Amino acid sequence: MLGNLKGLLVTMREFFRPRVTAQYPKEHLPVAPRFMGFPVLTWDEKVEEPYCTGCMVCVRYCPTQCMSATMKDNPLLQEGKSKRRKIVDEFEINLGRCILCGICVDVCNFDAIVMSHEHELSVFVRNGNRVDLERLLEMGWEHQQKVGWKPSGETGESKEEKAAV
Amino acid sequence: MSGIGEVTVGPFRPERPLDTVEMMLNMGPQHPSTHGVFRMVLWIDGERIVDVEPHIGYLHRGSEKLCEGEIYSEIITLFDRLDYVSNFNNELVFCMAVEKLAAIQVPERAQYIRLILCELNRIASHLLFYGTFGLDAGAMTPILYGFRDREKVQSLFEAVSGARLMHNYFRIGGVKQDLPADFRDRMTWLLGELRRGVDECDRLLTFGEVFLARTRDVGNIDAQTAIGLGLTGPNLRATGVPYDVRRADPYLVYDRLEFDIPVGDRGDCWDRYYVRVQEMRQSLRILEQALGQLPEGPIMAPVRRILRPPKGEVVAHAENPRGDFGVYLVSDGTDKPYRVKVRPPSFCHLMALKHLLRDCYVADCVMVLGSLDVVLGEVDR
Amino acid sequence: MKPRGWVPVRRYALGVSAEWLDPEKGPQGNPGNRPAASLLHRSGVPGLITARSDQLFAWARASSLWPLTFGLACCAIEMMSAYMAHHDLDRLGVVTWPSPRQSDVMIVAGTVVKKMGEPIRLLYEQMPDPKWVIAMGSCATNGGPYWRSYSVVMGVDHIVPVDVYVPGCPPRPEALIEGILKLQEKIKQDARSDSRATA
Amino acid sequence: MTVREALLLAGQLLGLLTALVVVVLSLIWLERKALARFQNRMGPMRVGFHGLLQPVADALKLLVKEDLVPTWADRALFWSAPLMVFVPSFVVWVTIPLAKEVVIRNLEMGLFYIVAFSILPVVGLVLAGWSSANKYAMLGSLRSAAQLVSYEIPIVMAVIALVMVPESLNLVTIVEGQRTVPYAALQPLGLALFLLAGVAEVGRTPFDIYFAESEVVGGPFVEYSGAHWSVFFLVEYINTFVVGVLVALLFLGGWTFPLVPEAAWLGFLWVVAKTYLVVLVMFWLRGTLPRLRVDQLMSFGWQLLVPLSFANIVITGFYKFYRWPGWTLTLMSLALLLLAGWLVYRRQTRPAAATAEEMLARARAYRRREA
Amino acid sequence: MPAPTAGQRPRPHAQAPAEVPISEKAKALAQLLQQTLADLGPDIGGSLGEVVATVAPEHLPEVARRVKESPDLAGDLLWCLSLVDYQDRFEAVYHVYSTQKNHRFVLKAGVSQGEPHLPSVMSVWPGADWYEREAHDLFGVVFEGHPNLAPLLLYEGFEGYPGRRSYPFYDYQEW
Repeated sequence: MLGNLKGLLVTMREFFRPRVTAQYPKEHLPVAPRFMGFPVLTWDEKVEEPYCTGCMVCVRYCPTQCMSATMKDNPLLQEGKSKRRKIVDEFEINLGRCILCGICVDVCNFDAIVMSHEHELSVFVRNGNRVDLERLLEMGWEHQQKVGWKPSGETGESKEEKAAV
Repeated sequence: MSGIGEVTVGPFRPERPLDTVEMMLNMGPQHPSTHGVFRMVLWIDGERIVDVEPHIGYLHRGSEKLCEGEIYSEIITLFDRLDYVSNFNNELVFCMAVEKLAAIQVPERAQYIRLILCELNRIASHLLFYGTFGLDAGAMTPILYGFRDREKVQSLFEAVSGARLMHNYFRIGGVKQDLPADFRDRMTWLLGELRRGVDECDRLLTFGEVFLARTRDVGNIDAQTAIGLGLTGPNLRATGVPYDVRRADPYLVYDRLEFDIPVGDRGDCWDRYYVRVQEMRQSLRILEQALGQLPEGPIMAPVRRILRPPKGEVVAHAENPRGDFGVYLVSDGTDKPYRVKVRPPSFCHLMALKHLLRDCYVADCVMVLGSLDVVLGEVDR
Repeated sequence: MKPRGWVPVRRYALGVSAEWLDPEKGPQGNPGNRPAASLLHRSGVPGLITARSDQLFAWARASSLWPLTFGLACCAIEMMSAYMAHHDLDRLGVVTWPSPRQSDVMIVAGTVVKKMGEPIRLLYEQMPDPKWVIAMGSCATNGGPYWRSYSVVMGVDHIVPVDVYVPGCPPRPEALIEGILKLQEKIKQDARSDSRATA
Repeated sequence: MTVREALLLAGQLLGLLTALVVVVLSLIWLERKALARFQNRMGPMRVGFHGLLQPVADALKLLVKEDLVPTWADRALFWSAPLMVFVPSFVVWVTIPLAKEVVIRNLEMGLFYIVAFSILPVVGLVLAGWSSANKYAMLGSLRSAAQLVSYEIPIVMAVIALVMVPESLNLVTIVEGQRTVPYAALQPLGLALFLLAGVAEVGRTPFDIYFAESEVVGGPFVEYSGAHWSVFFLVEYINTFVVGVLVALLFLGGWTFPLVPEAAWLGFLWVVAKTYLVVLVMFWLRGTLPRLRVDQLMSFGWQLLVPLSFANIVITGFYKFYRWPGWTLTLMSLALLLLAGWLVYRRQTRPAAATAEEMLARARAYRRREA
Repeated sequence: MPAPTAGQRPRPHAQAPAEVPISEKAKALAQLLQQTLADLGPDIGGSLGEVVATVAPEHLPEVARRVKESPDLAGDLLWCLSLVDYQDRFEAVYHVYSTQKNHRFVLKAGVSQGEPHLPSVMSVWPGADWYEREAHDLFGVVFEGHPNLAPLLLYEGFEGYPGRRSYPFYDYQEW
């Protein structure tokens, strides 16, 4: 019975160890800086427009085809405020379909899409997580504020270096 | 649990009052201990199993076919989801295959990073096995301890790759990002925690009399039969055959590291369990050495975003936590593979179920299935 | 020697059993996820009391959601994580039961394959009312990465009515717990709106 | 019996039922909290203060849940099985004293009455399993029949050895006999036998083979839902409490040891505290041990517990017949217990530990050969 | 070309066909295969370090038996059985591993598309059982001599052979 007694001692010792539980709605286990939540679009503060030009490269590379985008001529270009000739017109991501692989971020040439830390988005209807451009930018802005996001051009390091935290 | 059916009791015949019939018992696809959606039909005589008929395909997602329609870099996401408790190892095998095909040299640092993550994943996978095996045996605490330690590994994975489970971190030609700055410290802490966790496995379960009674000499298989059925990994090593891809066909930088290959002799459930526990110890040894040797340098080889490997076919395989996981890749020179065939170790392990369950009890069948440690994601693909 | 063949039988249209797609018989026509009227309700007790009692029962139902032990694929690992020490769904009164007869909620964690469709439907029907379904992960929501596969059901809501969809692939355990909290909210909300209608 | 007496009895029984329900709710909460502590987590937290209302919510929910009857089930038996399980576990409380005065009827043959009734639930379990028309339920009920009948023997024999000391079957007399030294100190072997067999009688881990979740998914009650299922749940916890109370009364000195209380309520508290302690030990076992297989369960019972309980009677007989001092019985009892433990250890753990050593040696040898 | 650092994504170079020099071990293995299977007319080749022996499909059981029983080859573990659909023919690829000799080689057999039949190798390697059933499921290749070719991965009543190149992807449009 020695083996079982040893086992009993193990559980008894754990009885007096502190708990490891995080009480979810009140406490949250720490999320790593690199954590890939749902993809969001970033906002260019200087020009007051999204970074995204609607070039569709992420749409083409997405393994689940959960995105769609259209582009339009940038109205701010005529005003001389922006250098972007094209800008995103509509952008929709079905977050219920997204598999959080981060491929869209990898292929994006404009720092326009990032993986936010948002991951708790339960809904009551099947397509409740189809988010449009406005919501994406809103979520992106929140994320930018939270982590102090800077585009790769400003920090002087390449995208890979920035990603290396 | 869909074992609903009329209990057939034959008409009472005074001349043959003790007439017994074999009963068909349907276990699965939803049964708490079939580890996913696996169904087996047991023919039992009382509590003894007469025959068993495994049914798979309840998770057949057609991954192999889907691979033919995706470009090489996207396929990694599908490989993540094959054997969903050892994701890094799967990614590694696919990347190795493409690298072999396109003759890409992976930088040394990337190789070390891959090795460290794969070994950590092996420990995480074995911890899951430890927990679920304990649960099959009826002990409810091991799974909680196993997951408690697994959670620490997963949070390190998250810090490195950005995801807890489906990492999509290995790239053809290297890895996605460099390791985070505090990786070495976290790793040192984690190794200590894991060592404590593995010791706890030993004390809590391994030598407990009840556990031994349940696992010793249950589901024995001899080496010859095991090889014939294509068993690999810990299940084969438990029968005494020291076949380990890390030694037999070294990949990454395993030839520079020192580690033992634990082998059992009887090939029973306990051997299969204990080989895994020992393997966790060996993985900890490997990790320590690899962490010491981790070089600086680049992490990606020069690779096009849309890769078009030359025509040809290639086999790559590696030692997954479950066994010899391999991929057979045929390329026709375009950006999508022509054919991808996965060699899942669990597929063969389930084939052996019929041999292992002969003359077992119903309760043993749960243990044997648990000790094979199959993941239905890679069985059905 | 000829192999022992089998006779193909066509039972499936579009992958799921044909009768499920029939709006009369199928999941759309099934009022499965409405809580059954309480005993007091049926006994003809005045409206105010039944309204209060319904809210009390809704509290009880929401506070002790027992899911079926049932994992399909990758998401099952994260679902198990949610039960374990770091997240501990037991805090919310959520403990698993192996038999559908004793469970209230089915967490569909993982890819639903056409072959598995029928058993899932059966399990859902074996559960006693009131019952709820949580679709966990993108596969169970709408096919996810297997959207082009020949053998995957594009979302479990083709088979059973779903109450809460948890996105992610796989969702973090926190996301699942959030989904369960949402479901609790929904149960209480339903009772409130129901009692207003009847009281 | 006058009307007044009948009313009093009815009132007492009603009070008992209420008390039992409260006890069961507390036990459910305690079990979930205790298991959570063993596993480094928290247990119920959100329903009421630290989850105190959790069992209430569970019970309420089960009461208003749909009660299903399988199509092929034998309806009459299916509905009556829970009752047949519940009644015996309820009526044993008639004679269990929680303090010297706190007892409904103190029967002279009290212990006999309890032991006799404790075997009856097996009928209900078998009926439940058979009438459900489910193969898992059938397997589970047959297992329960085998298990409960075999483990009744060690229980009865442990009780016999125990009552040889005070020479009475009256529970109050037995407890009063432990004023100086509790029988646990006199008969450690008896305590171990009674506890193990008792755990097996109520079907808790490591002897929970008849509703083993990972094998027969809930055993005889697979098909039950709602209120009827909750009766089985209730009974399981009542029985757990009965075993706890009996151990507290028979072996731990009940309300008499270690202090002699002046007030009856103090004795009552003593008994309840000891009972919860024993129940906690049972939860501890549940949190640690795996479950035995059905044939191992049988052989454990018949090959180890039954001979040991015989030996227990024999040594108690020697002690009584020759009027040896009490410590001799303690010594003999302990020696037998250690002997049994050592036998199990020699048969199981030692060879396994040797194999583990061998495994490591082979791994090293393989490394040398490779090099 | 200078070694790229962690920071910059290096310029991709043109993909050259892989050329792995054939090792001595592989050469010896090829010779061994040639010797063992001489009278069955194998076509011994190599691909990326693997030794490949292409044989006629009707010889497969004989080849398998010899490969397994030959003391030098000792191919006791059927590592994998894959089927490749080359539009004009199916190719069955048997990857064989020897646990005793620690070497691996490949057997291949082509079969026409019309009514594909292959002999089963289950009598030699019992582990071929499910691989053959799976191939029958996905490609419609009938393995003669297999005791039970019931559907393994697909449900009964599935129409078509989804492994074949001609089987279309499911065209699911949610939006």
